[in-house]
Amino acid sequence: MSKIGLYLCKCGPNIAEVIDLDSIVQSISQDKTVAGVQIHNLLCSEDGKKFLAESIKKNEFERIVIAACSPKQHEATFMQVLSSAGLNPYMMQLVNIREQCAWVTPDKNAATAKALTCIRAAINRVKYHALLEKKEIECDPGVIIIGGSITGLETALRTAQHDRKVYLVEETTLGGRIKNMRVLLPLMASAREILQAKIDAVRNNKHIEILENCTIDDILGFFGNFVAHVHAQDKKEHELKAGAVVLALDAQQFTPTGLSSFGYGQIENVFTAAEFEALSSDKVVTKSGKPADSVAIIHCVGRKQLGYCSKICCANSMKIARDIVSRSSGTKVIQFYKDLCLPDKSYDRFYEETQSKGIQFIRYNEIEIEQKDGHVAVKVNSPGDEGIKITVDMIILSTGITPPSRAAEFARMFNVPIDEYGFLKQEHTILEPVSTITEGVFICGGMYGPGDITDSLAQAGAVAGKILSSLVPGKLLELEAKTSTVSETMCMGCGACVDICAYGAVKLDQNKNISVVNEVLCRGCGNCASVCPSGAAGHRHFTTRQIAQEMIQILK
Amino acid sequence: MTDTFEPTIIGFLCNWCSYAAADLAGNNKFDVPATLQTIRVMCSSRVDPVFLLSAYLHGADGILIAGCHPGDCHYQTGNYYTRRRFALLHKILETFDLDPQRFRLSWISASEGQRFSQVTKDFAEHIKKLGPNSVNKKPFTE
Amino acid sequence: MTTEKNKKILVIGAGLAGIEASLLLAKAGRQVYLVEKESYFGGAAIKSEEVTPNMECATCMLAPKQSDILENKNIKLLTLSEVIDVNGEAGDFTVRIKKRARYVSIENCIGCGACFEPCPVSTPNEFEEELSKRKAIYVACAGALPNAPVIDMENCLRSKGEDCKLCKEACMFDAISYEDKDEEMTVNVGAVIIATGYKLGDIGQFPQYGYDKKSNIYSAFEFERLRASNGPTSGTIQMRDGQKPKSIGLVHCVGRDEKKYCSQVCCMYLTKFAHYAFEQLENIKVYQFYRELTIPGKGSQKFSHEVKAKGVEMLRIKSLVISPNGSDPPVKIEYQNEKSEKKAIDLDMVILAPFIEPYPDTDRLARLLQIELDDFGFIKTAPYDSVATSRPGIFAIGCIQSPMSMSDTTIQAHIAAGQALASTEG
Amino acid sequence: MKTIKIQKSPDRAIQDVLRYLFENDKIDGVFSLIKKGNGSHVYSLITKKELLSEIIPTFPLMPANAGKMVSQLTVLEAVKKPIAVVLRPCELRALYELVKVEQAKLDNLLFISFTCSGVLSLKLKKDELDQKIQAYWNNIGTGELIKGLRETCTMCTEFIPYNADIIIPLIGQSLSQETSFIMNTEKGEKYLSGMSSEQSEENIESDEIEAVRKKRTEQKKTVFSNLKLKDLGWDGMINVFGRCINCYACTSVCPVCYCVLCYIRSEEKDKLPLSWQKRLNKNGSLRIPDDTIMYHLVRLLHVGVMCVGCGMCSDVCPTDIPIASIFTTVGEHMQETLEYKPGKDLEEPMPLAVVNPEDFEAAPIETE
Amino acid sequence: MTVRKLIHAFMEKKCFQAVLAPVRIPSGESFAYELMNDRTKIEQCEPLPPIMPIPGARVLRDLTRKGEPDFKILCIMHPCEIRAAVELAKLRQVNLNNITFMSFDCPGVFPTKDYILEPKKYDTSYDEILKTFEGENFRVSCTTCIHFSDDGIMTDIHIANLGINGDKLLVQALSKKGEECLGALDLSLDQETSNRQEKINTVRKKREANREKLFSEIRPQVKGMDNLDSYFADCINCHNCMRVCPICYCRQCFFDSSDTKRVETDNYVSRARKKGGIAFPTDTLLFHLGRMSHMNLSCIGCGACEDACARDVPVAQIFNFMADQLQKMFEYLPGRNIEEKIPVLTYTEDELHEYEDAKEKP
Repeated sequence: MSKIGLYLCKCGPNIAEVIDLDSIVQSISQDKTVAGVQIHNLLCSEDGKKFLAESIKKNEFERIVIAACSPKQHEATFMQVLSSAGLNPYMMQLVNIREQCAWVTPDKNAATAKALTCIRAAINRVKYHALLEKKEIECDPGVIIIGGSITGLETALRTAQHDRKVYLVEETTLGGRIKNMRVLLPLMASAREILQAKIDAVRNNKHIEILENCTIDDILGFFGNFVAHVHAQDKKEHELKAGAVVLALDAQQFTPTGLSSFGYGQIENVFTAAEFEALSSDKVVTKSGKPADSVAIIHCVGRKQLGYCSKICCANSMKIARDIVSRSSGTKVIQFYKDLCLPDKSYDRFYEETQSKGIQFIRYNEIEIEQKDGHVAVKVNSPGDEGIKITVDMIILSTGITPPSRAAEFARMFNVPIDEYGFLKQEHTILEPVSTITEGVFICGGMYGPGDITDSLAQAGAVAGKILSSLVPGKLLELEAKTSTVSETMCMGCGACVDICAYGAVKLDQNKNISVVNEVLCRGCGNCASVCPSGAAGHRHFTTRQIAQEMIQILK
Repeated sequence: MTDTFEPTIIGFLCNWCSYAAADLAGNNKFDVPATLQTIRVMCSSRVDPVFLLSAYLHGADGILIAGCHPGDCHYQTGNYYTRRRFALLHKILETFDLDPQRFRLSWISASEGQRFSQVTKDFAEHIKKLGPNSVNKKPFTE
Repeated sequence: MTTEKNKKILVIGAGLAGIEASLLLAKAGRQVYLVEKESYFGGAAIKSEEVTPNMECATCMLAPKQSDILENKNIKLLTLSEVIDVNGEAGDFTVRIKKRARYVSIENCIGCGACFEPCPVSTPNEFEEELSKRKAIYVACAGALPNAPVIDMENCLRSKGEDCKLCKEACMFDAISYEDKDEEMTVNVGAVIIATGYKLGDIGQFPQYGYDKKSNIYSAFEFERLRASNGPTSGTIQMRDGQKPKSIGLVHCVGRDEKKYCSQVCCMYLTKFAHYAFEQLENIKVYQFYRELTIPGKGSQKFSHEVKAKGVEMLRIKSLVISPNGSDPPVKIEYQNEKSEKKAIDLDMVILAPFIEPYPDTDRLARLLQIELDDFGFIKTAPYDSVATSRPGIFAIGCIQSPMSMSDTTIQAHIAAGQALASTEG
Repeated sequence: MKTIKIQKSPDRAIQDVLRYLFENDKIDGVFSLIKKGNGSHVYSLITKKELLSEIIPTFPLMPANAGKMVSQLTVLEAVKKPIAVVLRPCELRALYELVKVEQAKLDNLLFISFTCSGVLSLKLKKDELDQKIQAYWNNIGTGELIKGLRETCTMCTEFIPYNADIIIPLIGQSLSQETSFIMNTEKGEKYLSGMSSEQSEENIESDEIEAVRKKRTEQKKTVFSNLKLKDLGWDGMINVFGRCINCYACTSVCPVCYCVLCYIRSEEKDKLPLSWQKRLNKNGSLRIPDDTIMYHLVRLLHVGVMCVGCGMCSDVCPTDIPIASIFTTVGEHMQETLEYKPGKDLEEPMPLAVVNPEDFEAAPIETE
Repeated sequence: MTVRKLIHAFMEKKCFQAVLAPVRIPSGESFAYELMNDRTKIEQCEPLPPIMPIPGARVLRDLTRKGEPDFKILCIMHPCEIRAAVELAKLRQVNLNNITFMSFDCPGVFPTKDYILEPKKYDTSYDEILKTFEGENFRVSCTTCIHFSDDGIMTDIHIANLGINGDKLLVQALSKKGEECLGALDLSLDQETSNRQEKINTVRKKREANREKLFSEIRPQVKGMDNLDSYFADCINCHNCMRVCPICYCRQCFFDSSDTKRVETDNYVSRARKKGGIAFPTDTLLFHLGRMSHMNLSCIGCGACEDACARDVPVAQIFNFMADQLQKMFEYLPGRNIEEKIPVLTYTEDELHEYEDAKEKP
């Protein structure tokens, strides 16, 4: 039976005025459950901490119960004191007799009684505390980037530093969908120049190894220690080792084939925005090769089907419109839109300028496109005046953005859930936008969601930030101490814990068929401990025994 | 008799939301029943139904589980499982008429100090009305 | 020649952006000075009850991050502080910081709040958008961190020559010292991250919205605090007279025409307000007065559809005029719909979504740091390098460089952390 | 030996004594068989003297071996305040065995026991039980072996609780209106001293007891010969244990099977797929589970020497295998060869524990 | 054609290398599962024995938990045993690769206890029962079992013996595996299935009636602590019910573990003090209710627990009664389909609001 020391903090009058600490000292000393009880005016104060450390050493206490404020306030503080006193910091239980007792219980007797019960419970719990320590493991600072898109290139450039090897794996050749673009928002800058600059930078960076025409076969391991198997078209096999994986595949464009009213695929000279941008000719000409005098751009194509606003199409349509007039002035461009979504502070101006270039904007509710003697007719009914009909030479469908074709495949590979739209789920939409629940696997660009080049570059930068700060060359990775455990002798390998773990931290060991906890991935929620019927799965510092002891004491 | 009755209520609070709410209630000096004894767990999903059962069979008058609102779980999905397990246990208790009304599952977020105070007070009142857990009066039964 | 770069980083502004950036930098083992002007930190985010699109509880989201900041040995949080001078260049800046007196020692204070009650002063609470009063010694709101009050000397009786010692006497930890003086300190850092955030534009300048602090025409944050469960009404939506509103009007794009930019987030948070209303008020009528609905990206449209489905009346307008109505319901909105017809409607409560503008005296800061602003007064950043300012080694993130969503803010925090690390390597 | 007499039937008398001990703060609780309101018989720890009226220590039923129960109570630590434990000889012997293997602590326990004429089988239906009870009491003096007794009781010769502090002779008593309490130890004297009631001197041994002993020794011989263990052989084994359904009930009620997890169910014993195929191809057929007989033999090996012959195992066997009789007989042989008497003396070392420790280690005792 | 012939046919066509089926034990009073590849041995197997001493699922677990056998096995079991095996497969305790199930319409089985005392008597009556499905003295669970045929069960080959006259066999392939096997044989097809369906319906109706009756009888018996306590009055905590349960797969039950069984003396004493006394062994109700909360969703109502109870506590009845409600609650039927997730191992975001107390609307 190890020596337990109890410390009561007056917290000035905050606790002392409400709770009769002396009577607590009395009754506790009567139970003979602890080796010593001490009261202090303010344990968190410098002199309080000093007192605590010395007293622990002097009395050779092995387990400590401190009755003071909320663990959220000072658990960390007192754990440090324990370490400084040569004890394992987890040999302590902090009892919250301030926030959850003194401050919320007007009746002094009631408060004292309550405090006494919590303290006894804590004493009964701390008996069963186990020595824990935060493990530290080596990790590889390297990065595997999947996808040679502008996002992938940017991520590579931002992460490639001395001591950090970066592998850029692309199924075809570098560049991605920007390859087909002429100009980029918001500055109408030349896409080719920007892209070329990035590609050159990547090719000239000695930390980046480019694997073009390569496909990922599988990626094993976990944060800090991934191993990827890649094969090139020439059947050459590569094994890549890295600490983090970045999914930077490009998004796709919605194909409106199914939507009859837009006549896509049936009527000539109906293009999607992407197709139009890919047309190489300098002048804007119809399929038959004669200049297009009038072009209609239709917004929000597929928005209904996709279930979200693709964010970039409105501005992108304006970009195209302006590109058209700049190339063949005199061409009449009409924009049919629903809601103008201009998600950049510069876009309202951009919109005005666009209008000033004679580009016309008409809001539509319903729209219908039909062939009309060599031309294309647009039947619109829009608020205000019902049913206009306009004939143009060419139609550009501003279609929405959809997830990369291989999104699902990679989601499975890393057991990352997919959202209802087919993009990879972020670990947290606001706090961890570029992370996934599988630690060390990051998403940007098309994997993340609809966005323009600025967004993609930003996400790439964010991924870089996450990697640079969490995988520092030569720095060990510190692991959570209060992780889950699985008893080899008791586990039957039913995998209930595997099924419910949100972080893929519990895996089945196929040889032993039992569950094994990966302490790198475990965040210590304890869900597995309560789903395990036999109690083979446990939760460090919240073991069934510890919780039961606390509970039983309360009920005595 | 019951007016002198001071129940024992056990509250399992998840570290991130409900325990924080309890602290907030403290900072604001909102009343919280003295009969509530809280046990801190990292996530409401750590609360094994068997804990609740034994708490009840060992004489707890009321048992409260509080965690983050669905969707807010600090561990992504924990509280969804908590809810299923709680429902399962509750159904068993209903069927055997083992005071299901002594068990409660509440979602209390970190900013809801007021609500924490309210929920716990209501629950304590409710338990007081129910009177003592009869298990305590029955020798030789659990 | 390469001189050893300074590895410390200065982060100005401890809102979501500043917090996120600091934590990443500290994780990488860097020393961070996190400078915050207010007496508390957390920024605008902690004013919200819930945040879109998933309606997560903002406090629950930020509280753990905040305690990480306070516990992290690599981060020095300086509240009530401002940067007053910057010299040097990327890799080696010398920064002078002015630390205003708190008159309460964070070391001694244990946050019991015993000092509030005796204080005789009562003055509007800015954090609560003046919907409630506070004392001269106060914390911004319950749960504000660091958990220690501040004395606002303008309003303290002592500044009016009286020798009031009530708070000092009430304090048992000798935490209060009226003698505190403003201090100055100098720190050397390798890079600077600006994350001072935004404020909501002043609606007063647009008479057509009839806004004042007495009528039932509210600005967004006022409503946000009304709904906040740690706010003045502990979360009950009510009119000035304490009645529950029967009808609410949500007005988009306040000041967009004049300022010539879209503030990005208003459409979403107004949708959230509608959600609040339906969540709390039985058969409430909700009207949205909007022009273009800007709800980009995943999840947003779904959320807005869900809320609409609860019965929001969406009114696309060309213009509108709001005026207190005297009678009941107390507010009148006259508007022109998209077919240019004139209409009018009487409402109990109207909430305005004002344009978002850079945090006050950003221009001063810009001058200090010798960086450029854009035509809107936000800090100017490079087109394809979204956090880089016009000066190397200085980065701007979050709403100080443009209105943006919380997730975009975090993204920029991540970027800046990365670039600050990279730029101070070797 | 010092004795006191109380003019009441045993159960009543025992209640009186315990009440006395309670009232004089000599004990803090009582551990005894009770009859619950709903008619069920269970062992119970009683701390209110008002509830003493519920106890029926001599009622001839053994729902669980009290030795095992007391071990559950004291496995981690001794009781802090004195508790009087009323139990049968074999239960006390079991408890002694458990103490030897650190599964129980005797401090602060006062043992009251009685010369035992056996218990009725748990398999008896309610109505059967009620008739048998009368017969039981009628024959208790003569020790006539009535129907419905546990087989092991009919062949039990260790029916005198030599280690108890207080012994109540039942065998050979009329059980009319007088019950004697023989103070078998100083502890017993200390507790009963000061109890105002008729004092006397009595011995445990008596002609009746000798007679009963004879009877049972005879019976033991018959049972043993019926078992024909000698020329049982493998086929015989299959005939005896063939219908075992591997429910391990015998383990879980056995007082001296104290392992938290039985070796036979530990993960070492999990079968690998290959192990099947080899044997299948060899034999053409294979019974599954295939380790039934193995299990009983292993258990016999592990606990045979400690077997106190309480007979719990037979009573709970859903397929009526006479496990108890086999274990008692074989156990006794083992005990004789090793010159060991289970439950007799705490100082007597465990013979097998020395021989083959791995068997015990295989089952982790503390899985924290 | 007889079942045994059919099995041989399968074996000859190399559909299987071995058969797992019940065989009468040498002493004759009971049955045990045997894995056989020897023709003469297979001759002796009893596809549909009148008792179920050990649920087949447990046997299959012993056989395959550590991995699939590398030869094909035909498992002949009662429907409930197969359903249990499917549940165990979900819990990775049984590996169904290389396992093909053969099930029968099941008239029910007798309590093992009764049978072993006078096997002859029961055998004769059982032969009658097989024709009519009418009979006495079954396990109570069997009389209330409604999944005695080919529905609600994930089997491969089902032999319809109810409502099929005489020497004919109605063999149904209910899965790809099943089809492949049947495909391998050249069977003379015969559409005539006489009045099977209506016979099934009558039996099911009867069982449903029994079920209703039983449940309505139990409900009052288990309402409230006192009743529940009396219900388990005779329980001596031997945990037999758990050990024979085909679903309870834990190596060691939580309620046998040191977490529950090895606690400080003071915990018992103080509990006793509270109310004057506590029974030993302790925590009887905790065990039964706890076990319920652990396995009841997967409970297939075979009745093994009741059969093995040393004190004739009607365990199976109360467990079936509860399982009925819990399984309805999640619209879950154990053993129906391996793809169906066990409810506690999954969730949906918008559900069960009646059990939670979320933000109240002021």
